[in-house]
Amino acid sequence: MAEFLLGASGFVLATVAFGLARILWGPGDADRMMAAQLLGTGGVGALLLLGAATGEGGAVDVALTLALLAAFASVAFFKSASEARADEAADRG
Amino acid sequence: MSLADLFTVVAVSAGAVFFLAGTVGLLRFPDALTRLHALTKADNLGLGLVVLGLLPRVDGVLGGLKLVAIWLLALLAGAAVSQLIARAARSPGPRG
Amino acid sequence: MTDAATLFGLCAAALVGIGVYALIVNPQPLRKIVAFNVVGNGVFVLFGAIAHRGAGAGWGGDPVPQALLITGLVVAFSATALAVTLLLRLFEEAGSATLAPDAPAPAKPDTSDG
Amino acid sequence: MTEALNVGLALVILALALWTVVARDTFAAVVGFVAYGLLLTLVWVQLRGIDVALTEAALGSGLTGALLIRAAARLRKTESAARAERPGVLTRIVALLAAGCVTAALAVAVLALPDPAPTLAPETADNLAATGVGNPITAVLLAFRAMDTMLEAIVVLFALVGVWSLAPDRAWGGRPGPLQRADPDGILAYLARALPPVGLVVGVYIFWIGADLPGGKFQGATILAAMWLLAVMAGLADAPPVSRTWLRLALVGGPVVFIAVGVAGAAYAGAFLAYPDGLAKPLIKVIEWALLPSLAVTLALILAGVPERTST
Repeated sequence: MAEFLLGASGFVLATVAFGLARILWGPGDADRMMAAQLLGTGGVGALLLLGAATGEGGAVDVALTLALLAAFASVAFFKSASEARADEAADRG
Repeated sequence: MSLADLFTVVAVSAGAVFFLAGTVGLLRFPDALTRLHALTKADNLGLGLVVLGLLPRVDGVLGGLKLVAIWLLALLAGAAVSQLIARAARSPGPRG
Repeated sequence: MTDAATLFGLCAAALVGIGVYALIVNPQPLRKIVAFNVVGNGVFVLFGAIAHRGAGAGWGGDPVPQALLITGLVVAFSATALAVTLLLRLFEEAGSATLAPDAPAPAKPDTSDG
Repeated sequence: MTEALNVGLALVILALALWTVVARDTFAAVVGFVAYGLLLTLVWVQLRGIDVALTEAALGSGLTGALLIRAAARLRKTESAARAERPGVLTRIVALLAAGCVTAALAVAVLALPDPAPTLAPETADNLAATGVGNPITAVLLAFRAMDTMLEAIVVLFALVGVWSLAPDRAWGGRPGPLQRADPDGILAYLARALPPVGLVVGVYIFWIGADLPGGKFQGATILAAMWLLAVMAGLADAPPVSRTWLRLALVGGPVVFIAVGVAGAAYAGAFLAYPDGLAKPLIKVIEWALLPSLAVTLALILAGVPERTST
């Protein structure tokens, strides 16, 4: 069973890692943030599977922290994107 | 293999397939909004199924609560972030 | 085959190298800050690998280096945050964010605040 | 199986680190760095450092990610000017050689590490009972190497002093950061209402279990700081003017209690930061409870930034 969970963890991780190609290609900032978001969710899933496979109980707490702060970077992105737009609008007068 | 183990295998495998689907959508769909669609559906379901599969294996109520809380947090974050990203992607500007 | 400590130790060595290269080559200050963090992470992972090798007494790693790592991460964050704030202030004040000595700073009429 | 997972993890991390170097666009490089920080959390779990993994998850990928993404978005205008500054081929070759030498030296050192590895784990285990806590890392942080932790709390405070000292004269003592416009019905406001109560519980939980299980004040304080910043970014709360007395007291409270316990140790137990027999656990708890709010406020204000708006 541990082998299966470990394998599933690796599979999920490998899958979302391929999704990181979107960070490379873009083209927009939004696409890049999406890839990071997918990696966040996938990372939480992989972490849970890893913790279950190795019997490391603390892994769940790490996953909880990650899930709690998952939105944080994206919110910062959205705020600065809208600030930048407001600046541009102000520059144009 | 016990019934609980079988349940874990089936649910976790299904979750992994959803993660795969989400990634394929993120890589293959033509524009930001369709990619977002693929992403949010797939990663919420994927994580949900993984959590579901692991539930029979936790010891104690607290462990189960934490697992469910992780999924609910991911749902909330996913819903909020996809709206924010969609708004950023749709608004006019040199970079979407 | 290699164990986790050796594998991630070697990975850490490569991270430090990548960070050093980026620190020298990238002209933008923000990129240098990121590069400095890559170097720092490399050092931390190396230290973590050493902690993992010292596993004993039923724990997965030597708790002394692990505790020092937590201290290190917090201090690294503080330093990064200070550096980024300094950079943003420079940009606000000078209208550019460059380390070049004679950069053509865009002319800024008298709006300085003393 | 574990090995395949580890090798894959190491390769993805190296690829992302390379991406932060070669990416043309700074924003793209920074997003790569955020993903890289997330994967480092998995590395810490694989190296059996759950306490470190928690810190990395909260600080490394959470707060640092937001900090760098915000800076990259704000500095976007400088991008084209900076591209003209790219160094010549000679510099690149020298840099490559330097990086190669550093990597090779470290790799040799890793392969030549002594076997069996030197460890302080048995000593920690022998003396753990005297501290009364069950998590060896908390024991190291607050008993065996308490001096480090005290100085660290002060360093974080100094970083905040450094941030504040960058304030323009007219804004000194004012509120940090730009004024956030709230959209009370927007999704951001919804998130900032729904998440902080959960975050408060999780942050205090992580802090609470730190005595016996992985967790502790740094991780808890980071989560609390992040929740407050979320409310500020959504416009639901505003950062207080930095000249407020209660704010200053909250900032220095933790370090002051820590130093006071240290001085008391010098008077009653024979050494600075020594705990009298039997009092170790209560004193550790006093320090932890005093540090949690101070660290949370300090970390939050470091991220909130330079005072920009004069208080009215």
